[in-house]
Amino acid sequence: MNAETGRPTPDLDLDRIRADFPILAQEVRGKKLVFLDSAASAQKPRAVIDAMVTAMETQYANVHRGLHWMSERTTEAYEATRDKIAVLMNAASREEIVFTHNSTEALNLVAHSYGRGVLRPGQAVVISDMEHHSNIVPWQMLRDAHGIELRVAPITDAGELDMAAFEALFADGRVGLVAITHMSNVLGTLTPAERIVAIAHAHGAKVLFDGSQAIVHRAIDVQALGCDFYAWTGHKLYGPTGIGVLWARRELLEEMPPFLGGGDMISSVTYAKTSWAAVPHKFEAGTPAILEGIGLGAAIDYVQAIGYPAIAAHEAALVEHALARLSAVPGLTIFGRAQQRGGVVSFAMAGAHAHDVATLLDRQGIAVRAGHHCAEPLMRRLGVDSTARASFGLYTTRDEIDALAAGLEKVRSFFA
Amino acid sequence: MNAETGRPTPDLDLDRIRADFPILAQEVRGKKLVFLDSAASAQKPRAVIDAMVTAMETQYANVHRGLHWMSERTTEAYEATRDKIAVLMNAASREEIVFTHNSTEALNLVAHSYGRGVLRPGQAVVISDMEHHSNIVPWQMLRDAHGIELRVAPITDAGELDMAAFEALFADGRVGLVAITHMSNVLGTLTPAERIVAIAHAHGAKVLFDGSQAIVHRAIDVQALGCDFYAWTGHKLYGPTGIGVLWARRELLEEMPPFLGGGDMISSVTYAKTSWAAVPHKFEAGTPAILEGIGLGAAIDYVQAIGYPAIAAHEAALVEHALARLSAVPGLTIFGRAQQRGGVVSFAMAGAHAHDVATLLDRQGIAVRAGHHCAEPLMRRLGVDSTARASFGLYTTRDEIDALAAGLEKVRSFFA
Amino acid sequence: MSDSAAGLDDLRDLYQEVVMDRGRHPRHGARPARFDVSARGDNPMCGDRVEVFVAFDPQGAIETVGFEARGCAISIASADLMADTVTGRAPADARALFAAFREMVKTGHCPACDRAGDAAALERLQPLAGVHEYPSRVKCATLAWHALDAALDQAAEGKGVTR
Amino acid sequence: MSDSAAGLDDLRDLYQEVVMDRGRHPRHGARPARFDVSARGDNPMCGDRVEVFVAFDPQGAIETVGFEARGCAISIASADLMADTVTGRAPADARALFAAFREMVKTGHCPACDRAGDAAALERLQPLAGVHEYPSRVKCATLAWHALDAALDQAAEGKGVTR
Ligand SMILES: Cc1ncc(COP(=O)(O)O)c(C=O)c1O
Ligand SMILES: Cc1ncc(COP(=O)(O)O)c(C=O)c1O
Repeated sequence: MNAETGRPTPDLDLDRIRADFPILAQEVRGKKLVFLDSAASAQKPRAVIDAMVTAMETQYANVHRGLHWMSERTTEAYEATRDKIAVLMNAASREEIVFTHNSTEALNLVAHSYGRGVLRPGQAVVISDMEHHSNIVPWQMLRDAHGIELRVAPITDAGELDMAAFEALFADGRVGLVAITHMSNVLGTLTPAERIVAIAHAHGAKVLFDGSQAIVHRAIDVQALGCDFYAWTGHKLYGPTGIGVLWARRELLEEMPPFLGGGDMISSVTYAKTSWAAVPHKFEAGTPAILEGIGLGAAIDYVQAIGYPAIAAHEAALVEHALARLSAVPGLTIFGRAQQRGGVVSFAMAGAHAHDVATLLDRQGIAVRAGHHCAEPLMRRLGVDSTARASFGLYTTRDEIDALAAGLEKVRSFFA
Repeated sequence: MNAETGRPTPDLDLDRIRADFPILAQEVRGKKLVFLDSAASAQKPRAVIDAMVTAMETQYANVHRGLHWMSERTTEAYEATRDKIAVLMNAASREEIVFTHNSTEALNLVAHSYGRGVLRPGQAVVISDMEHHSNIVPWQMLRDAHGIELRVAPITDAGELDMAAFEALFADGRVGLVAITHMSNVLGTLTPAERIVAIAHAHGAKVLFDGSQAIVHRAIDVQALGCDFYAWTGHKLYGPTGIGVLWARRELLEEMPPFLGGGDMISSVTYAKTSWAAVPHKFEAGTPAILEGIGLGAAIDYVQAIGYPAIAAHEAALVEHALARLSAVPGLTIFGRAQQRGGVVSFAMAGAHAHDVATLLDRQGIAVRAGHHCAEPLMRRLGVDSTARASFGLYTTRDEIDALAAGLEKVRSFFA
Repeated sequence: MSDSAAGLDDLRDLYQEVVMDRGRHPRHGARPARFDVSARGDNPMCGDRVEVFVAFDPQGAIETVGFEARGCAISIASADLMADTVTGRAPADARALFAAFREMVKTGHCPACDRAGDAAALERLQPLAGVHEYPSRVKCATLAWHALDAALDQAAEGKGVTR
Repeated sequence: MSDSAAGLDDLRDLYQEVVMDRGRHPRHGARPARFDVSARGDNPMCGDRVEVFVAFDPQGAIETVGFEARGCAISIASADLMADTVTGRAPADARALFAAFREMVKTGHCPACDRAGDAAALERLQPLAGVHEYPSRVKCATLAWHALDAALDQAAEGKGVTR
C-alpha cells in the first residue's frame, strides 16, 4: 500500500529496472556502488545509450535543412522527441516545446525574452526562499539590467512555502511574474502549484515553474496546473546532458522576442532586416543537440513505460523509509518536513562536517552530495553552510537506504 | 605530392579511417552511402561513440561539486577536454576555453557580453559578405538593442575577401570589433586571418573568427593568428552535438560581464549581490554538456592522432580533384575560386533546381546539401536562391567524388 | 531524355515523366489576364516561391487557376497539376482535395481518397505520391496548394480584386 | 572511537588518527594576540573559510602561525599541521614546502620532496597524502596554505599590521 494515497502501490520490478542501468553494477572503491545522487544527475538506462549509439552508427546528419535520407531520418527522430514531450507534459501543441541546453538556459530564456521583452521596469518578479541559483541569478541580472524588482517569498520552518506571506507579495499589483520551484532540490518540498497559479493569475501575474526536480517524480500536466512556463532538464530525467526543455503557452512564445540569433531561428535574413521563424524554432538558434534530443526521447519512452504512478509511489515509499531510518541515527538533523515531497532528503550530522560525511560515505561506495546545492540563500535560511543530501531515482532500493543508514552509523562512530 | 605545398603528402590510411566510422558502411535507398555533407555535420568515429558509452556505463555523475568517486572521475574526464582544446588551439591557458552549446551560442556570447558589456553605442562591428547567419543575426540584434553600426566587407567575384574594401571600413576609427568567418561554409574560402588581424589591430579593433569550418580543415594556433576570440562547434569536428567552444584572451574574458546566470557560474549568491566565478566558469551556467565534452575529447584525440598536416593535404587533394571533375560536367557552375580553400564545393546545374539535384543524388545514395546554407546575403551576392554543396571530411575518398560526378551526369541527362 | 541506358530508372519513382514535363513546361504557369483573388506561398528554407491567381465563375466555382513560380521541378509540377484538378470545383471541394493530396504526399497512400469521391482527380495527382519517401520535399509539393488555400480564404472573406 | 569492530578500517586511509585529532582539537586554531600579517582563504563551493595569522621574528622567519577556520576535518587538520611545520622557517622555505605538499596531495607522492630537503616536515604532513584519492578534497587540504601564501605576499610587499 502507498502510505500517501491508501491505494495499492503499483509494483516496480526493481531487479529488471536495475538491470537496465549498466552503471549500477559498478563497484566504487572496492564496494558495490550505492548511487544516491540522482537529483544532481540521474543515471542512463541502456535504452538511452542505445538510441544515441544507433543514431550515430546508422542515421546521423544535421537536421531540418537536409534534403537527403540521413538528414530526413535524423530530423524525424529528433522531432519525434518534441511530440513525446508534448504528450508527457500535456502541452496544447508541439509548437509549445522549446529545446534548450538545460534548465538553466530555459530559465534564462524566459528572463531574457519575456523579462526584457514583455515585463516593464518597475514590475516585480517573485521567487521563493528555496530556489536553485539558476532560478535566482537570471532574475538578479534582469533586475540590474532592466529595473525589475525581485521579491522573495519566505518558507516555513517545515520547509513549505508560506502561502499567506506569498499572497501578500501581490498586494501592490506590481508583480508581473512568479518564477518558483515546483520541487526543492534541497528539501524535497513539492510546492502547491495550482494554488500558486490561482493566486498569481488572480493578480495578473504569469507563473513559471522550475520543474527540474518535479518532473522526475511526478506526472506534469501543464494544462491542469494552469501555469504559463515550465522548465526542466533532460539529464535528471534519465536522459543525456546537453538538452533541456522550456514549455510555454503559445501566445507567450509568439509575443516574446527571440533569445539567441543564428541559423535555424530565422525565416529570412537581409542585412537591413531579419524575420524570425515560427515558434518554437524562433528560440532555437544553431545546430540543436540532435543526439541528445534523440536520447531524451528514449528516456521519456522509458519513463512512460514504467509510468509516473508507479514511480511516484515507489519514491514516496523510499522517502518514508529514509525518513524513518535516518531519524533513528543519533545526532542527525533532517532539513524539511514538507507534507508533499519528492525523493530528496537533506541532513547534517552533529560534530561532523557535511564534506567529511560525504567522503566517508564515498569510501563505503555510497554516493551522496554535500555542499550548498546551488541554493546558498536557502542555506542561510536553514542556518547552515552546507548539508549532505541523499536523492533517489526510480532504480533506488530500500536496501540502498539501509546501506546509507548503516554507513552513517559508521561515520558517527568514527567521529564519536 | 601535395599540389599546394609541393611537399610529399602524408598518406591517410583511408580504409582504416573509414572502418572507424560505422555509419559509412550503411546503405541508403539500396545504394552505398556517399556522404558529402560533412560541413553541415560530420560523422562520428567509434572512439567518440565509445567514450560516451563508457562514460554512461561506468562513471557518470554530475561534475564539479560532487565529492564522490563517480563525480570526481566524470569531472576529470570532462575537464581533460578543456586541456585538449587548449593544446589543439595553442591557447595560453586552459582558463581561456569556454564551453558553449555550439558555435552559434559562442558567437552570441561574444555579441552579448563583449558587445553590450564593452562595445559602446556608435562603435561599429565589421562582418563580411560571406557569413553564416549565426555570425550575422547576433550582430543585428546587438545593433538594434545597443546602437552598434553593422558594416559588411565585400567579397570579390572569386569569392575572396576584398582586402582594400575591408581596410577602408576602418577609416573613421569607429570599428570596435571584426567578426568574420575563417572559412566560408558555402565557398570554401579560407580568409587571410593574419592580415585581417593586422589591419584590425592597427585600427584598435578586436577580431573574432567564426572557425566553425576552418578548424575542421586546418590547424588553428590562436597565438600565431593573433586574434582575440575564436568560436567553433564540436559536431563538425567529428564530435557529438550539443557542445561548442569559445576561445578568448583571458583579459577579455575577465573584462566581460557574464552571459547566462545560474549554477556553476557564481562564486557566492545573496539576494542583494552575486559574485561571479573565475573564468572560464563565469560563462558556463548550469549543468554542462558533460557527456558531449567527453565525446569531444575523444574526437580531438582522434583528429590529433591523424594530424592536421595529413588532413589538410588530403582535403586539398580532394578539392583539387573535385574542381577538376565537376568542371568537366557540362552546365555546372562552381561558386568561388579562392586561392586558399577547404573541403567545400558549391555548384549549380543549368536547367535544374538545386533541390531537384540534391534529391536525384540522394536517390543514388549521395548526400549533398542544397539551399541557402544559412547564408542568404551571400546567395544574393552570388545572384542565386540556392546552391548545391558537396563537402568533405577526413574519411572522404576520390571514389566518392567520382561517384558525385557520375551522379551529376545522370541528373543532367535526366533533365536534358 | 536518354533513359535506361544511363541507369536512370531509379530516379523515376519520384521524378515521373509527367512531373518532369510539367516541371519544365507548366500549362498554367502564367498570371491570367483576369482573376478574382491571388495569394503567395513562400518556402523560406529554400527560396521557393509561388503566386496563385484564381478566377471564379458566377456560381462561385473555380473557373481558372494560374500561377507564377520560382522553384524546383516538384513545386512547379505540383502547382500545374493542382491547377488542372481544381478547375471547375467549388472551393470546398478544392479544399477537400488538398486534404486528401496532403495525406497522399505525406504517407504515400490516402484512406480518405475514396470518401472524398475524388478518385479521378487523385489519379491525376498520383505521380506526386512518391514524394512521401522524401519528407523534406513535401513542402515543395504542397506549396502551391497552401497558396490556393489562402486565396480561397480571401474569397470567402469577400476580399479580392474588384473588377 | 570504537574501531575495527565497526569495520572502520577502510575509512582510515584518508582520515588517519592525526587528521581526526587535529581536525577536532587544533593546536593553533586561534587568532594570536600578536601577528604581522593575515589573509583569508575561501572555498566558495563548500563554504569552507580560514583566516591565517603570521608573526615574524626579527630575522624575518615565521615565528608563529595561528588560524581561525570554519570547515571540514581535513581543512582544519591541514591548517594545524601547516602551522606546525612552517614555524621557524624563512618565507621562501615555507613556500617551497607548500609546493611539495601540493604535489603530494594531488598525486600521492612527491619527487621534489628530497630536493626540497624537507623530508622531516613532509613526514609530518604525510597523513594528508591520502587526499590524492579524493580529488574534490584537495582544495580542503590546500586552503590554509593558499591563505598563508597570500599572507606571505603581503609581508613581501611590506603591507601588514603596524605594531
Ligand atoms: C561558418 C559557420 N558558422 C557557424 C555555424 C553554426 O554552427 P552551429 O550550428 O553548430 O552553431 C556553421 C554551421 O552550421 C558554419 O558553417
Ligand atoms: C531545482 C533546480 N533548478 C535548476 C537546476 C539546474 O538544472 P541544470 O543544471 O540542468 O540547468 C537544478 C539542478 O541542477 C535544480 O535542481
